Amino acid sequence: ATVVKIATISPLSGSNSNLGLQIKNGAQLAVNEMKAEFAKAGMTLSLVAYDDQADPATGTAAARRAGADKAVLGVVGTLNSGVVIPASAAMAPSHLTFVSPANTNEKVTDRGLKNMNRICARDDAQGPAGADFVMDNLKAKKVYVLNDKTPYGQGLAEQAEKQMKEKGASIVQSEGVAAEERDFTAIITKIQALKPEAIYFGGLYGQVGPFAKQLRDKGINTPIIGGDGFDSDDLTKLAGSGANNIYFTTVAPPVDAVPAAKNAAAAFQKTFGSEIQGFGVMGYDSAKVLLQGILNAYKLNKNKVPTRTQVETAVRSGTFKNLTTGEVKFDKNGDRMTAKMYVIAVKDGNRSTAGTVNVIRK
Amino acid sequence: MTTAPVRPNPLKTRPVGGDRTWLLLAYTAISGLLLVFMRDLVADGPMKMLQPVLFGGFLLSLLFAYQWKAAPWAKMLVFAAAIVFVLPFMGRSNTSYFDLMIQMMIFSALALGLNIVVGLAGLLDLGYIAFFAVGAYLWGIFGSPQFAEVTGNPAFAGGINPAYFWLFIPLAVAAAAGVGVLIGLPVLKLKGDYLAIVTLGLGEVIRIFANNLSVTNGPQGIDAIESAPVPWLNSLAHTLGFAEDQYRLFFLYILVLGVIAVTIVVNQRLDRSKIGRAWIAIREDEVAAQAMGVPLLKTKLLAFATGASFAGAMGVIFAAKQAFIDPKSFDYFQSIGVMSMVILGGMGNIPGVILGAIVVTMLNLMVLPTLSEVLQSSFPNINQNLDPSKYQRLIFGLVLVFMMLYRPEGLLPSERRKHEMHSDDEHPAVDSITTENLNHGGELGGHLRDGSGVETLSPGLATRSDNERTGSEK
Amino acid sequence: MDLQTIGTILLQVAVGGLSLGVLYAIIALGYTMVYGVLQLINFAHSEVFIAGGIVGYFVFEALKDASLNGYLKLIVACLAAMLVSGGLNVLIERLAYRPLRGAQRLVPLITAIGVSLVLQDSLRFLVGVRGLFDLSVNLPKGFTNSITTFLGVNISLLNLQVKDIILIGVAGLMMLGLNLLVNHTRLGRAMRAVAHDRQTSGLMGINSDSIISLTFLIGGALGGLGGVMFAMKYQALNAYSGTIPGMKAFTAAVLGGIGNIPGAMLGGLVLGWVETFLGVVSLFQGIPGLHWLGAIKAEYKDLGAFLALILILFFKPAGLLGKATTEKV
Amino acid sequence: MLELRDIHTYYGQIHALKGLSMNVNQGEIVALIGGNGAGKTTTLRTISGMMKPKQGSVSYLGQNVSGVPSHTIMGRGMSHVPEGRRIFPQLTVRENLEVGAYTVSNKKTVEERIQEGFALFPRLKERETQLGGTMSGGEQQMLAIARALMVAPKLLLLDEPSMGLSPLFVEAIFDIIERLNKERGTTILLVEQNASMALGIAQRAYVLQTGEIKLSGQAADIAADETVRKAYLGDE
Amino acid sequence: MSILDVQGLTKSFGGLTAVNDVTFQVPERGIISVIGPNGAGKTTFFNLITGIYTPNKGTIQLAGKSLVGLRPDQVVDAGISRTFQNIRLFPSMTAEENIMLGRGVRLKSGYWDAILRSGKFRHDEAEALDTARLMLDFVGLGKWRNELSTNLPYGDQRKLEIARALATTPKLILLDEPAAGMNPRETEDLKALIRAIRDELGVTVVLIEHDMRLVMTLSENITVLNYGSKLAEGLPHEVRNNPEVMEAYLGRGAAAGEHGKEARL
Ligand SMILES: Nc1ncnc2c1ncn2[C@@H]1O[C@H](COP(=O)(O)OP(=O)(O)OP(=O)(O)O)[C@@H](O)[C@H]1O
Ligand SMILES: Nc1ncnc2c1ncn2[C@@H]1O[C@H](COP(=O)(O)OP(=O)(O)OP(=O)(O)O)[C@@H](O)[C@H]1O
Ligand SMILES: CC(C)C[C@H](N)C(=O)O
Ligand SMILES: [Mg+2]
Ligand SMILES: [Mg+2]
Repeated sequence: ATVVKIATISPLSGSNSNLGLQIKNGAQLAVNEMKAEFAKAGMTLSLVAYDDQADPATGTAAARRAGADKAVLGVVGTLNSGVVIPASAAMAPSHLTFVSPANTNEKVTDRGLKNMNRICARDDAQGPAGADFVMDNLKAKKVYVLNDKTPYGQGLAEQAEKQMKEKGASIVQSEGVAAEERDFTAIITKIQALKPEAIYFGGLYGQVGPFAKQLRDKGINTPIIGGDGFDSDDLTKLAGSGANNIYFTTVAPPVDAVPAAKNAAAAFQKTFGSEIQGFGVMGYDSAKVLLQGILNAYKLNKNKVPTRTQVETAVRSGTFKNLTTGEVKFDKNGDRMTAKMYVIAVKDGNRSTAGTVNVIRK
Repeated sequence: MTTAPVRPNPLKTRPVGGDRTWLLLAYTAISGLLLVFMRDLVADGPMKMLQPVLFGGFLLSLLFAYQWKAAPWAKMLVFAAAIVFVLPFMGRSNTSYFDLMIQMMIFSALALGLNIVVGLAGLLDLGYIAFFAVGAYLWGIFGSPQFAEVTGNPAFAGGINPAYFWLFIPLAVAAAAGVGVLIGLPVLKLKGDYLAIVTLGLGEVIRIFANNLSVTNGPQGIDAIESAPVPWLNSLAHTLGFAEDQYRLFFLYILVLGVIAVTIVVNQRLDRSKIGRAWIAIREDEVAAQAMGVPLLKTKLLAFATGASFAGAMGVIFAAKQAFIDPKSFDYFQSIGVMSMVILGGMGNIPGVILGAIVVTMLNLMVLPTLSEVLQSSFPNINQNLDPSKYQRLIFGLVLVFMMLYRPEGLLPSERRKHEMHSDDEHPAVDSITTENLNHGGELGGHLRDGSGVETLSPGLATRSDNERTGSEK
Repeated sequence: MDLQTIGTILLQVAVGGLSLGVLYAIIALGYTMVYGVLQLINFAHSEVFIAGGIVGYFVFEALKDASLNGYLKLIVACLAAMLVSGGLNVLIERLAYRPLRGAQRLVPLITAIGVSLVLQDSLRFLVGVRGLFDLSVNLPKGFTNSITTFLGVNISLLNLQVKDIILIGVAGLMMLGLNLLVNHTRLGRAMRAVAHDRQTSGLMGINSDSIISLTFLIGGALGGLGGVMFAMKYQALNAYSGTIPGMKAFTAAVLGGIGNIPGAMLGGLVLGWVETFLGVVSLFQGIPGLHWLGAIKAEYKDLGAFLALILILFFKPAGLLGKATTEKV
Repeated sequence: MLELRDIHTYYGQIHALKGLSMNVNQGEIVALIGGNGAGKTTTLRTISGMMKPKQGSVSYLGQNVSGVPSHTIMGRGMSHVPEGRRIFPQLTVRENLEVGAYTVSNKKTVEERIQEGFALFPRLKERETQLGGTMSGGEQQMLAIARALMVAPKLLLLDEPSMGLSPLFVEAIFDIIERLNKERGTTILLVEQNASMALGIAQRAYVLQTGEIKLSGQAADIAADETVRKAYLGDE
Repeated sequence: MSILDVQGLTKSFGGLTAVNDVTFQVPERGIISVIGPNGAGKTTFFNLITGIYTPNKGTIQLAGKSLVGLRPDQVVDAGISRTFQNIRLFPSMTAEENIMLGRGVRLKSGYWDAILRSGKFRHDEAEALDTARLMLDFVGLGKWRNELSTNLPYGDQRKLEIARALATTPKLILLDEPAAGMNPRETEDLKALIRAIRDELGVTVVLIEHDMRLVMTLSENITVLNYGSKLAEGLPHEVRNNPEVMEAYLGRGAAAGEHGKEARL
C-alpha cells in the first residue's frame, strides 16, 4: 500500500498551543475515522503534525518540511493568518493544498492562490456580522473598539468598525493592546470615562476572559462582542464571575446544535482526554474536506494515488458533505460559498445561541 | 620596515592531532555519500531521526576540515565539495534543506555581527535584532506591494523595480549603521547590564513601532516581497535541474555565501587591527584603555555600527527569502537566540560563532521538529497534555544548559577567551582564581571596571541610601 | 473636559498604577537581589515567580473545603508558594549557575535562559495547556470587594479593591524588611561583600556559597509571594504568564537602579504609573491644545515603559536611586 | 602551629609551588622573602585556602586543612592580609571593618575592635563613612590591615603589608607587627619585599625562589648571608 | 623651560579637598618626584593631569597647550602618558599587543584602512609591531613578547606598563609608585630604566614613590604634598632635611638611620 499523509501546521507550543492542539487533534480524529476508507483504496493514511509556534518564519519552515515529504498531499492549517499567508505562498509553486480551519483574514484567500482554501468565515463577514449584532440586537450606538494587535484581531476589529461606522454608530475610541497583556487597568479606566454602550474586542478568549473579569469586577456590565477567537469553553472559565454579557460570532456550531458534532465530541474526549472546542471542530472538518478531496482526486486519477496538483483541483472544485459545519463548497478564491454563522451569547457562564447569519459569497 | 605583522601566537588556533588528510577526505566522502544516498531511505517513520544525524554528520566534515591538521588542498577540497556540490544537491532534492541552509547562514552572519559587539568589544546588546528589522523592513516596504500602499501610487503595485535590490543592500548597511550610531550615542555611556537592558528596550521599541505603524502594515506584516531578478542564474539553476520554486533560494544561497565571506573578512580584519585591539582593551579595562589613548565612545560606536550593518544587510536578504515579514520575527527572543549562538559557539572566535549559529539553527529547525514529528506519528492519539511536540522548547532549554555547563567557554572558544575563562578543571580551587578576580578582586568586583572614565555604577547590592562618599571634613 | 473628570481620571491612574506597580516591584525585588549578589540577570525568575502563583493556586484548591478563615488560607498559600519558589530558585542556582562561578558573565545568562525555557514547559505540564483559572471561588470573603468609603469619604471612584490594599501593604512591608536586611545587618553586609569579591569574602570567614544560596532563597521567596499576589489579582494564570510581568519587573529594577532595593520599588511604581497613564492619556485629547494626545493610543503604553527607561537612564545612568560612584585609579 | 609539607600548587599549567615545606611555630614571626614571582603570595593563598594544592598537606593547629575552603579556615583564628589589599570598594570604611569581624558574633567586641583599629590608624576614623574604593592606596593598605585584625587572629598572614605606605607608616606598621607579636602573642607569617626590615623583626625566615625553599634559618643568619644580601637586599 | 606647567590646581570630593591650590612645574627632560604621606593627593594630582578627573580650579599646560577639559585619550594624544598605582594591563593581550595598543594613538590609518588592508594600514601595523619590540627590548622584557601580560611576574608587569606608556611617544610620562612591590635589587634596575627613559628617549619623567632610596638618588627635584597642599619643594637634600617633611612623612627613623632601606637614604 502507498503511504499517504496529510499534515497539520498549527501552534503546538507557546501560549496559543491550546487552540493549535485542538486543530491537530480534530484533524487526527478525521484521519482515524477515514483510515479504513483509504485502506480500502490501497492507501495507508497518516497525519504528520508540525508546530509553527504561531510564528510566521517557523510556520514557513514547517510548510517547507511538509512540502519536502512527497507523501504529504495536503495541509490542515494554520491557526494564525499571519502564519498561513507566507506559508501557503511558499507552497503555491509545489501545489500543496491548504484547507484552513481558522484563518479569517481577507488576505488569506484574496491573493487568489490555487492551493489556499478555508472553511471558516472571513473577517469581512464576521466583523460586519458582529457589528450588525451590536447595532441591531444590542442597540448600542457608542462603541469602544479594541484589538489585540495581531493580524487577526486587528483585521477583524477594522472590519467591524467599518460596518458600525457605516451604520451610524459613534466609535468612542479604537485602539490596541498587546496580545500578551493581562492587565487592563488603563483600558478599564478609559472605558469608565468614555462610557460606551458596547465593546467590540478583536482578540482571543485567553485575553478576553481576564478582560471581562476585570471589567465586571469594577462593576461595568457593558456587553463585549468579538469573533471566533472567543470560541473556547475556557472563555467562561477565565472570565469567571465576569462571564456575562459576552457575544461572539463563529462558524463552528455549538456542539449540541448539530448531531454530527456530538459524535465527534465524544470521540475526541475519548481519544485525547479533553473536550472538543470550536477549533477542534473546525480542524476536524478541514481534514475531512481535504481527505474527501484526496479520495475524489484518487477516483479521477483512475484509482491511483493522485498528484498534489490533482488534489488541489479536487479540493477547489468539490462539494463536501457530512461535515459538522454543513456543506462546504469553495469559490474561485478558496472561500467557502455558503456557511452558517452563529452568534453565541454567554450569560452567567452559560453559552447559548443568540442568532444565526447565513453567509453567502458570490 | 616591510616586515609583515606577525600574529602573536596565543591567538592562533592549534590544529588537532597529527596529519589527518586522508582521514578527512575519507570522512567527507563517506558522510557525503551517506547523506546523498540514504536520504530517501530515511524519509519516513522513526528512521526520520536519521535525517539530522546524516546532515549533521556531513556538516561535521567542514568542522574537521577547519580543525584537523591536514593538507591545505584537502581542506579546500572539502569546503569546495560541500559548498558547490553536496549542499546545493541536497537543496535541490529537498527544498527544506535549502531553506535550512540559508537560514543557518543568515544566522551565522547575524551572529558574526553580534560577535563584534559582544565578543570583541564586550558590549552586551540584547536588542540586536532591531538592526535586522531595519534592513528587512527597508526592503520589505520598497520591494513589495506595500510600496503602493505607502505611496498611494498604484503603479507600484509590485513594489519598486526589484533590480533595486542590489542598491538596497548597501542602503540597508548604511541605514542600520546609522540607526546603530543614533541609538549608540545616547546609550553607549551606560555600563554593562544597563546597556543590555536599554538595548533590549530599544529593540522592543522598534518592534512595537513596526507593530503599530502603517508604513510597516502593523501586525499584518508585509508580503509578496521581491528578490533581485537574476535571469542568467535562473537559467543556470534550470540547467542544473532545480525546480522553479527553488530558483530564488538558489540565488540567495549564492548571495548569502558571498555576504558571509565579506562578513568574515571584515570581522577578521578588524579584529586584527588597531581597532580590534582597542575593542579588547575597552572590554577588559575601560579606564586603562582610555588612559592609553583609546577614545571610548568612538570605538564603541564603531563596534555597534559595524555589528548593526551586518544585521542590516542580512535583513534585506531575509526579507527576500521569506517574501513575508512581520514584527513577530523581530522580537527580543530572537536577539536572545542570536546571543546564545555567539556564546554557545565561542565568543570572539569566528569559526566558533558560525558553529554556534549552525548548531542552534539546526537544533531549532531540524533536530527538534524531526524529533517531535517522529514522536507525533508514533503516538498520534496521545492525551493532549502529554503531546510530545510540546517538549521542543524544553529540550532546547536543556541543551542550552548542558552545553554551557559542559563547555562554558563555548564549543570553539577563542584562545584569548579560553584564557579568560580559566576553567581550572584539574583542581578547582575553592574559587578558581581567574585573571579577573586576581586583578580586580573577583569577577563580580571586576564589574566595577566597567566604569568609563571614573564613573562606576554601583554594581552589587547597592549601599546606603544617603550619599556618604567622603568622610568627615578636615 | 471639566476639571473634575480630569481629576478623577488622574486619581484612578494613580491608584491603578500603584496596584500594578507594586506587583512589578515585588517581582523586581527578586531580580535585584540576585543581580545584586551575582550580577546575573536571572531570566528564570519569571518562571520562579509564576511557579509561586501556581503553588498558591493549588494550595487554595486543596484547602477549598477546609474550615479555615479565608485569610488564613491565603497566608498558608503564600508561605507554601514562598517556600517552593525559594527552594526552586536555590536549586536552579545550585544546578545551573554555581558550576559556572569562574566563567564569563554571559555564560550563566545563557543557562538562565535555558532554565527559563525548561521551567516554562515543565510548568505547563503541571497546569496543562489551558492554565488555571477562576481562583475567585475560593478567595477569602470580601476579597474583591470595592472599597467605597474611607474615613467616611466616598472613594468609590478610585476603583480600589480590598486585594489592592493587601497587595500594596505586603509590598511595602517586603521592601522595608529587605532594606533593613541588606543595609543594616551582618548578613546584608556579607551579601554586599560577596557581591563585590567572593574570594576576599572567604578570607573574612564568609561562606559565599551559602550567602548566594540564601540570596536566591530570599529572591525566590519574594517571587513566590509575587506569584500568589499575581494569581489573586488576575485570578487566572498559565505557564507563560510570568514572562511579560517578569520583563517589566526587570525593567523596573533597572530603572530604579539595579541592586538597589528602594530603587526596585520605585522603579516598579514608576513603570506602573507610566503604563497606566499612557493607557488613558488619549482621553485628554478633549483638553484644548492637547488634541494630539488622541494619537497616543493604548497600544503605545509598552513603548512608554521602555522610553521612560531610556530617558531616565539617559539622565541618570545608574537608574533613579542607583548612584554612580567614583572609581579610584 | 602551621606546617606545610611538600606542597605543589598550580595556576592552570603554571607550576607555582614545587614541593614546598615549611613550618611556623606558635608565637613566632617568620619572614618569607624572595624575588618577584617566587611564589610567596601563592604560598599564603595556599595556606588560607584560597587555592587548593594539587599535592602535599597544610596542617594548621594540628588539623589538615589542605583543600578546606578559606571561610572555614578563617573561622579558626587565622587572618590574611591579601596582596593588592582587596578592599570592598562599595562598602564604607566602617563596613569593611564590620565585614572583617564577620565571624565575631558579639556586637560589643566588634565595636571595641573597630575602635582599636581606629586607634592604630587614625586616618580610618577620619574616613569612617568613606567608600573603601575611593581611599588612597596607602589608606586602603591601612584598612586591609585593620580589617584583618578584627578577628584578633592567632595566626596572621601578611602579604607585603608595607607596600604603598609612606616611610613613616612603614615604620609604624613594623612596629605594630612587633607589638602584636609581643603583646598579644599573635603568630605572624610575613611576606615582604622590604626584606631587611622584615628580617629585622622576624625570628626565623625562609627564602623562596621559583617555588622552592632555597634557604631557611634564623632571621639574623639569613640577613647576613652573602647571596641573600646581593639578591634581595640590593647590596652591590 | 618647563614642559608642564600647573597653576593653582584644586580638586575636592564632597567635603574633602584632595588637591589644594598646587602649583607645579616640570622642566623639559627632568626627572621629578612627587612624595607625601598616604592620602596626600599624589595620585589624585596625576588623575587631574591625565584628564581622569576634572579640576575644580587651576590650569594645566603641556608645552603651552591647555589640558583642562580634555578626555584622557586626548591627553595621551597631547603627549602625556602614565602608569597606574594598581597595575592595569590588559590581561588577555600578550605583552606585545599591550604595547601595540598603546601605540594606537600614533597610528594614522583608520577603519576603512583596516578593512581594506591598505598600504597605510600595513605600514602602520608594521610600525606598531616594531615599536612594540623596540620597547620590550628597551625595558628588558624581550623574552616575554608573546606571553599574556597576566602571566608576567609582578615586577615585569610594572615594566610592561611603562613600556606601554612609552609606546605612545609621550613628551612626559607619569609613573605612580613604579617600585611598589619590587625588592631593592629590582628597584635598582628600575632606577637605571627610568634614567634611560630620560637620557635615551628624551622623555620627561614625573614619579610618585615611597621608596626614598630611589627618590633621593634619582630625582632632580622633589615636590612634597601634604593634605593636598604643597608642603615643600626643592633638591633632594633640601627636602630630606626639611623638618616639616621629616615630621609629616619621613619619620624619625629615616633621620636616625636605624634599619630598612628607608634608613639608608
Ligand atoms: N593568577 C595567576 N595566573 C597564572 N599564574 C600566576 C598567577 N598568579 C601568580 N602566577 C605565577 O605563579 C608564580 C608565583 O607567583 P606569586 O604571585 O606567588 O609570586 P610572589 O612571590 O608573590 O611575587 P611578587 O613578589 O611579585 O608578589 C609566578 O610565576 C607567577 O607568574
Ligand atoms: N573619588 C574620591 N572620592 C572621595 N575621596 C577621594 C577620592 N579619590 C581620592 N580621595 C581621597 O583623596 C585623598 C587623596 O588621595 P590620593 O589617592 O591622591 O592619595 P595619594 O597621595 O596617592 O596616597 P597614597 O600614597 O596612599 O597612594 C585621599 O584621602 C583619598 O581618600
Ligand atoms: C486564533 C484565531 C482566532 C486565529 C484567527 N482566526 C486568524 O486568522 O489568525
Ligand atoms: Mg606576591
Ligand atoms: Mg596614590
